Amino acid sequence: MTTPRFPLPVLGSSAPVDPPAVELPDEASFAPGRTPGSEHGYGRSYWRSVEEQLHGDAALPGRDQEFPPGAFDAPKGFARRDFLQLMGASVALAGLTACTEKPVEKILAYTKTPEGMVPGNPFHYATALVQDGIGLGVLSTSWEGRPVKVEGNPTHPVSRGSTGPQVQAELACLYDPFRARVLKERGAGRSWRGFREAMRGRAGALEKDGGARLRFLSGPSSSPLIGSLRQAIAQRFPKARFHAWSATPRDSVYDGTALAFGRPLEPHYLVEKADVLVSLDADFLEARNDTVDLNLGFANRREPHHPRGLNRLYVVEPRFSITGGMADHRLKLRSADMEGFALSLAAELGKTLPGLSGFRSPAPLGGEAAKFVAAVGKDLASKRGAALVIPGERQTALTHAVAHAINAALGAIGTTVTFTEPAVLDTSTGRSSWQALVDDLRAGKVDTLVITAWNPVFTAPGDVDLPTLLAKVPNAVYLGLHDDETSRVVNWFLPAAHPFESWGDARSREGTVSIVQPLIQPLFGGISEAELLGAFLADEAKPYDRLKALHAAHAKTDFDSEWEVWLSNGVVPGTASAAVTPSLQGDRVRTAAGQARPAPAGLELDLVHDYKILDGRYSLNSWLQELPDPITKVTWDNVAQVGPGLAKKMGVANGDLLLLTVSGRSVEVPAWVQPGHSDDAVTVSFGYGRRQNTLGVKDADEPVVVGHDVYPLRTAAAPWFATGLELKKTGRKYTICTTQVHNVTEGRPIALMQSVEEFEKHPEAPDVRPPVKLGNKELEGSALPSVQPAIDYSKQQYKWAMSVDMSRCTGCSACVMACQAENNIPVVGKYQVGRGREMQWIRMDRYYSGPAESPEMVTQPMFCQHCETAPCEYVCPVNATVHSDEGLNDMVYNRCIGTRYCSNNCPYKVRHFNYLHWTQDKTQVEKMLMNPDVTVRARGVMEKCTYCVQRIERTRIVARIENRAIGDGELKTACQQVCPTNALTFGSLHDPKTQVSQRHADPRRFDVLHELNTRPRTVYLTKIKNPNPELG
Amino acid sequence: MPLFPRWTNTVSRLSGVLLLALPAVAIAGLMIVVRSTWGTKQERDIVQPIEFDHRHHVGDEGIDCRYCHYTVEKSPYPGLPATTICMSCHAQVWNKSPLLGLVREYYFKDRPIPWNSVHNLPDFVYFNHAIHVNKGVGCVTCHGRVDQMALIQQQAPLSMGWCVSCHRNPEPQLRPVEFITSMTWQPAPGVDREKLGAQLAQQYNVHTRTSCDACHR
Amino acid sequence: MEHAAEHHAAPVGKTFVLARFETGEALVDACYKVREKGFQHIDTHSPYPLHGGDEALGLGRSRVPRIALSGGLTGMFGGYLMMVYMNSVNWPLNVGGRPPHAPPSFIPITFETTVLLASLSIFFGLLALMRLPQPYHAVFESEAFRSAVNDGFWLSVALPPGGDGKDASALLSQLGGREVSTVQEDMR
Amino acid sequence: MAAAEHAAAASPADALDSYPLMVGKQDNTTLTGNLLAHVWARPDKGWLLAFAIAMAGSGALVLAITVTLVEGIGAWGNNIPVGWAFDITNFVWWIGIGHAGTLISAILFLFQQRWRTAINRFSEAMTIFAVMCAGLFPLLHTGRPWFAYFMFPYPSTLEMWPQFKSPLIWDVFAVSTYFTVSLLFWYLGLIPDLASLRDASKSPIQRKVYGIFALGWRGSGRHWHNYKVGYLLLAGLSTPLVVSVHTIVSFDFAVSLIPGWHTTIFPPYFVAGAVFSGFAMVMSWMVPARHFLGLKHVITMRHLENMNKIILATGMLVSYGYLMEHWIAWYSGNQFEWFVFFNRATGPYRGVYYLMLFCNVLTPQIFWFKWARTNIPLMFIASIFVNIGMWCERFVIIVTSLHRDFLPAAWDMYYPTWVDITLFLGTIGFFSTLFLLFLKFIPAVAVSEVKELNEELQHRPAPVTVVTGA
Repeated sequence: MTTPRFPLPVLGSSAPVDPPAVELPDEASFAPGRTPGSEHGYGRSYWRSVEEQLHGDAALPGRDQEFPPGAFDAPKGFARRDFLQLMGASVALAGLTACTEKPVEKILAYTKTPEGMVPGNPFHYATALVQDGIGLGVLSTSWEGRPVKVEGNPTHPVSRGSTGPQVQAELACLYDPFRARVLKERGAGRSWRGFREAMRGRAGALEKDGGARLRFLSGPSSSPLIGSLRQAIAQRFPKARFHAWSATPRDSVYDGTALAFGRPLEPHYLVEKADVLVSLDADFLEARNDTVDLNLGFANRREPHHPRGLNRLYVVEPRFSITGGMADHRLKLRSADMEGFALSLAAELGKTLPGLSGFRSPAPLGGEAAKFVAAVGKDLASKRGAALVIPGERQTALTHAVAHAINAALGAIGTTVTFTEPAVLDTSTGRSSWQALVDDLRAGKVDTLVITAWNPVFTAPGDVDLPTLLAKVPNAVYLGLHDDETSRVVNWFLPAAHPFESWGDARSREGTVSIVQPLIQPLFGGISEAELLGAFLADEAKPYDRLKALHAAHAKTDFDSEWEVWLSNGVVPGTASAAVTPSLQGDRVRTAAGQARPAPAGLELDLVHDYKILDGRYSLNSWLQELPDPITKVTWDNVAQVGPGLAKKMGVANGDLLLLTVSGRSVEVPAWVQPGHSDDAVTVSFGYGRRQNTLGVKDADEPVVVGHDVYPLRTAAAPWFATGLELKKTGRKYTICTTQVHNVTEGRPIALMQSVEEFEKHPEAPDVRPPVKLGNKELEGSALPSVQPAIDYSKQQYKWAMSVDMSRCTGCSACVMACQAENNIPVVGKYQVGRGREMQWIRMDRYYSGPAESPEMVTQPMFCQHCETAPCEYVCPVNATVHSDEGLNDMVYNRCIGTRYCSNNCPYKVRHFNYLHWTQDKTQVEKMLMNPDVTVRARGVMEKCTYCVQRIERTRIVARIENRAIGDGELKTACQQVCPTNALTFGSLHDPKTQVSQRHADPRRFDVLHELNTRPRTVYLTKIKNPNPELG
Repeated sequence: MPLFPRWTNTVSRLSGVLLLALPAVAIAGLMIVVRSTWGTKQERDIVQPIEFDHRHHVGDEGIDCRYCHYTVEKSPYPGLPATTICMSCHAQVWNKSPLLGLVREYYFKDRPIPWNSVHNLPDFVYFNHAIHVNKGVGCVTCHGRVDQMALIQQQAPLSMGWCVSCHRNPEPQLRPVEFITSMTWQPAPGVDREKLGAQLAQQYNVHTRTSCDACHR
Repeated sequence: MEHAAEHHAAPVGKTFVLARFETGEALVDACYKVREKGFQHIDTHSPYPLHGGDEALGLGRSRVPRIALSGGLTGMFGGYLMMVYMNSVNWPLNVGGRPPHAPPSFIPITFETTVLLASLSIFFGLLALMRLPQPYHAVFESEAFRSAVNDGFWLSVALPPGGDGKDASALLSQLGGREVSTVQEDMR
Repeated sequence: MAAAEHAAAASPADALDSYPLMVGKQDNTTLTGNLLAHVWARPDKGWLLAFAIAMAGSGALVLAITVTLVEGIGAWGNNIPVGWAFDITNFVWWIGIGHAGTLISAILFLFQQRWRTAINRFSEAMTIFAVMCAGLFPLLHTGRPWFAYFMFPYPSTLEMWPQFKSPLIWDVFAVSTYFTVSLLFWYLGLIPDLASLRDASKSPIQRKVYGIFALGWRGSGRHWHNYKVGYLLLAGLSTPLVVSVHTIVSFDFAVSLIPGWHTTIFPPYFVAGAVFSGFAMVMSWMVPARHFLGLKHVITMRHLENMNKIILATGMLVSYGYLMEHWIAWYSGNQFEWFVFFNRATGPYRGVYYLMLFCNVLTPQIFWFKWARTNIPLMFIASIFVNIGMWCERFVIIVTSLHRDFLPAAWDMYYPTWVDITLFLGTIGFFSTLFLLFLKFIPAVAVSEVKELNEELQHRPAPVTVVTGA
């Protein structure tokens, strides 16, 4: 550490001279431990060393030997991410304190301007974020070192610019003021240095018996760095054991391939190439790190213009999933019966395909299912080479193996599905490795247990009492972002560094390595997993050095220059795993299939990871908590989804508290009657039921415990589903707050859906085409005759417009999250949502059609339509919302007096009102999350989608300085940028070649509520379905 | 004996007039105040932690604005000089001067100099220096004769009306970009400012917008 | 007449002769008679307007209607032009694709401003015409005159400067006036 | 009771009217005495009690306003889609009530309805107080009331102006104009009576106070000469004004495109409703007032019956409005329009809807019968019902139209909070406070006009006294 790191002006521990030779006029404002609150103290309260945190200033004199925070950060080229260079802060203030004027504002310049930094212009840094061990390349927009926005990395092969909601919401985790700040030993504060010394001593003792009593429990990881560290540890402690645990294990994927091909492999489904897809409870359209690329592939095939036409999707599942919502045909089936279905499908195909001969279903399927199997089988067989069966992670290894067998027989392997060696280090993150550890714990064989998996005490299956087991471990170490359930039962708790705060690496599903680079110094002096593992090694190398050393191998010519390129591009080229063409071992599958037994009858409990908070790791993330569930639209809660038939039979309505009992363990969960849900199963998502820290939400009477914990119902043996569920009504009610209370269109031509036959008969969207001519006057777009003289936009350079392809939209809600992050949209809390005051500018409307037992779903992102004859504008008494010269519907917050007339008169109800001062009590840490390019709205002000006008203006100014026009695709709105299915397009209508112009000209185009002649600039394209006539 | 003496006639009428006049006067007064230099915070001395004198640096030394405000052409923010920029000269010149004691102190302590901001726009206004400077709006146009200010003062009212007036008719304010930082530039004698402006507007492809979203986001 | 106070060293106030009559009719008749006798500055005082009172006092058409009209016209044009200037001339904005100058939507306010200014001009015009407020008037010098606004019907005759009012008093009592008295304006 | 009034009917009466305009032999002196009596009298227990309750209401109002200003509109139940609820409901309701006064004093004056004289002062005062209550809400309902001045056309340093296409701006002008004109009209009529108070009073303080406001009125014939004309003109102006105000208020809804709001019949329908509720409110106050203030001899059964006739007539107009609304909705074939009215009758707010129908359509029907028109307790109760019904009407129009409009995904419910309710009840308390003060300190009937009326009645041919009942 000879090279000087970049000390931080407010960092008490970095002040070298005291007393200062010269009395600094504003010394007071630099004093450490200043209470946050005053803008002047902006960004000052959290730079505290441990002792300071514990004993206040009393402990300060001793702080000098303390390793100052950031001491382990890379020496070079790091300064530009020092967010606390307060120029950034003062810039940020611009966004934070809208509508107030302070007498004298301090402006603070850098002492040394980091190279390349232009204050006021954001940087985009490439890094990667990990979900269940699988990394996704992302770009982070940083303002003077504050990351405020996460988007997909266009150069990353899986992301291609898009992400799901969780990855974007990581920011809310980074700036979570309730993150743990203190390294504790049995509750008493310790320093990182102290911990290292303690561990060094311990390691010495452990080394004697080769670390036989040393255990590591980590989450699934694909990081080569972690891998190398584990090897190094294994060398020092040959007998030490590494266990991996995840509440959402992908074991069945690897066990399935192991069963089918002899060794664990990672399947990659090329859905774009498939004409017919069968999903065996595979929710492959949920935009997660491992599936975002599938979204685009699938969506491309939902365009009737695609050269190979529409694909056809069959989904077999117990619940109603995102994928189910996109299906052309759905079959409701218990998870337990999935093996049976797969086998009978194989059997059905076996009639024609020799490869599948000898498969038998353990039990004959029911009428509907049988019909379904026949039709699907026929369809698949007719599309050999372009057919694909995708098994779901929740299903058994056998189901996977059979699916692979079917794919093999259909000639899918190599064409629509390829295989590589798994990118993740741990192919077994569930039962087997878990059980081994638990046995050792029970046997007391463990002296030191290092836990880096997320909160195992919370996610542990109900049949294991982990706290008591951990209590018996003499030296349990836990690394976590929060002081949580696990940290309370271990004797060493280390505050973790967020991925944005530390060096590391990760691999994507198909193997590409991305370097995880820190964008900001650890806000709370967190420690990375690599640092922690490093503590068990003799050498004291820093993660950064290890990383460079590790990846030096990948360099072709000059490592250092290439390294820079990798960092800036976010991917290390040529690291994608090579495809392997495994040979199916059909007989093994057959024999395994032969032992398959018919599933026991009875009600089934289906446990699923949550669409928002996954296994609960995001349960303190207010963005995700408030995000409406893509299907149920429930916020801040998990619910027990029951089918309409079952609900009727039991007389259950939404919000009735149900008692769920499986093999003696029971929990209470509020009921939710879910159209299209199987009547033989109940689906609950886990991860809820944790104490909240009020999440900075305004409303005081918000619940401290959000949702209900269903982990107790889980067993390591059957993590995903179990039959024999008993359901009882408690008779009590529970308040569920949703953003959508009415789920059908009432026959209104709003969200239009048509079958591909109808579409080919008459391509126009049904009954929404406007008169193209009035008399002999050509009417533009969907304009109806009007007495108003039309406004002429032809003089302007641009004519901004948007389009939404409902055929592509899956409703994954990534756009909602992007909008929330980009536009400083506040979180309002459960009860305010219940009162209809949610603020998300994008309302992901979801409509069902057809019978409640087997409905079809349409999702329609609804946001400001920027009507050319906007009804909201002419009713505003103060010109607070008017049209821009380029046709944007401007909302001028500082002019708004809040009559709410505009919202009343908006037929789309896409305006949102600041009923309370949502941003009032934001902590200094949370304020760092604000996008300085967007005004933070005051209380009593209306707001709505602006087409990301701040992006338009920035791009415009750059273009105008360079005296050129903005090119198509150069400018993307936040929602469009992340959309995994490319359902959203934005651009200027003046250029007929832009994607948006073409979509506006698409025959499927229609304007919502066009009969009101609001002339929206945002148009929608009808959803096209491709049903199988046989299933009619 | 009458209820009211005679003088009450005058008093009552006067008070009636006052009753009507007072609100009118009050409102008019307010309007005057908000337009006054006091109301707009114009021409107000704002003491800085360090006695930095633009008269000397700009006037006598003739240092170009962009030497210190180095991002003015590429960023919304003009860029406040980093202490290193001060030290780049003052490591050699005046490196013992007590006047610069604080600068050195801040530099060696690696702490930012807490300047007091002079031009404060409301936080919901997004002014972009780069576009103005690139399109020929000179520093002096809004900031005044900085080279004659001991302490920087706000010269322009910075009211929305003031912004809009220029956005509606920018030509008279334009100058060739090569003179963008000049404090003294005047069109050559005989050149009509209006004509020149129009021609520059043509040349730089200036087209100002008065739509709300130009400044409010 | 207020100015008189300042200039003349010893200003002398106006003198009135007052007389009360039993009924309104009696007052009106008396009014005619007194005028025939050539007294010009006479006035009646009654709790409510008298039938034929105006003719008896020989008053012509009231000026109030013309005041009202001028006020109304000012309001009408002022209001409309104000809106045209603000929304169509000074800063014509594209509000919901509607034309900046939209006569139909300017009608309501035009009407309101018309009524407002008309009413204001009537009210203040009236005060001006009636020289009100005027808390003090010579007639109030008489205590008995207090009945004028309740149940009394009074006639007041202003005397020419210097006139002692004997004849007027005589005439009034002869016409059946009660409580005939002479009051003088108190110049203090 | 009614019969008793007849027995007393000795004075000249209109041959066509079974009830006299004035009971008993009156002259200027007696009228001066008994019409001003309640001003001299020390407040009795009843008044004090009522005043205490009213003041409590005003206190509640202050509390609710404070909460609203401190917390924001979030303290109310409003949400998206229901951006307006109790606030604008109360506004329209109060404005409507404010219409009876000007109507009685202006329109009936133009039509030379003699029976108005006894009640116009009373109802004008009511107008002013009601408009004051109404005026609170447009201000309070804004998210940032401290910026409400943006709505006034003043030259600002922003060079921004109000947007005159917005019905809300029309409201601002209409309501402020209406308030100003009503106030002037009321005060002008008050001047002679203030003078009368000044000179009738015994106490020097009262004389001085009333004297100041009387502006030195001396009943001069030359004054009366202009005064009559001015008063007539003001009445003439107020007549279209009163119609325009509620028309413009109805534009707030008619100009929008929300189904249930976007209706061309709103202006007449709203004006009728306004008069309807206004008369009801006058009735609710007059019945007790004439009893406690001893005004039965000037506010006779004749007045009450005429009022009830008007309530019946306007009630019919309002019912016709309902009918047309529904018919148009059906006839338009517009599914959104159609749904709104279906939803009103069957949706979650149907209770309010049926209460509205009962109060506004059924209740006035009893006034077809003379025994009902002349039954004082009955008419009092009926007037209360009508007040409730008209409030429900506004609630139904505003909330049921908003909470389920075009896109079903945006539908939501509105539930009032305690602040909403306190605010509403508070305005009633505030209104009562002002009204009680008015009844205490100002003659509740236009004294000089009544004297004039009395004078006219004296010069009638011999009365035809029709004695019905006992």
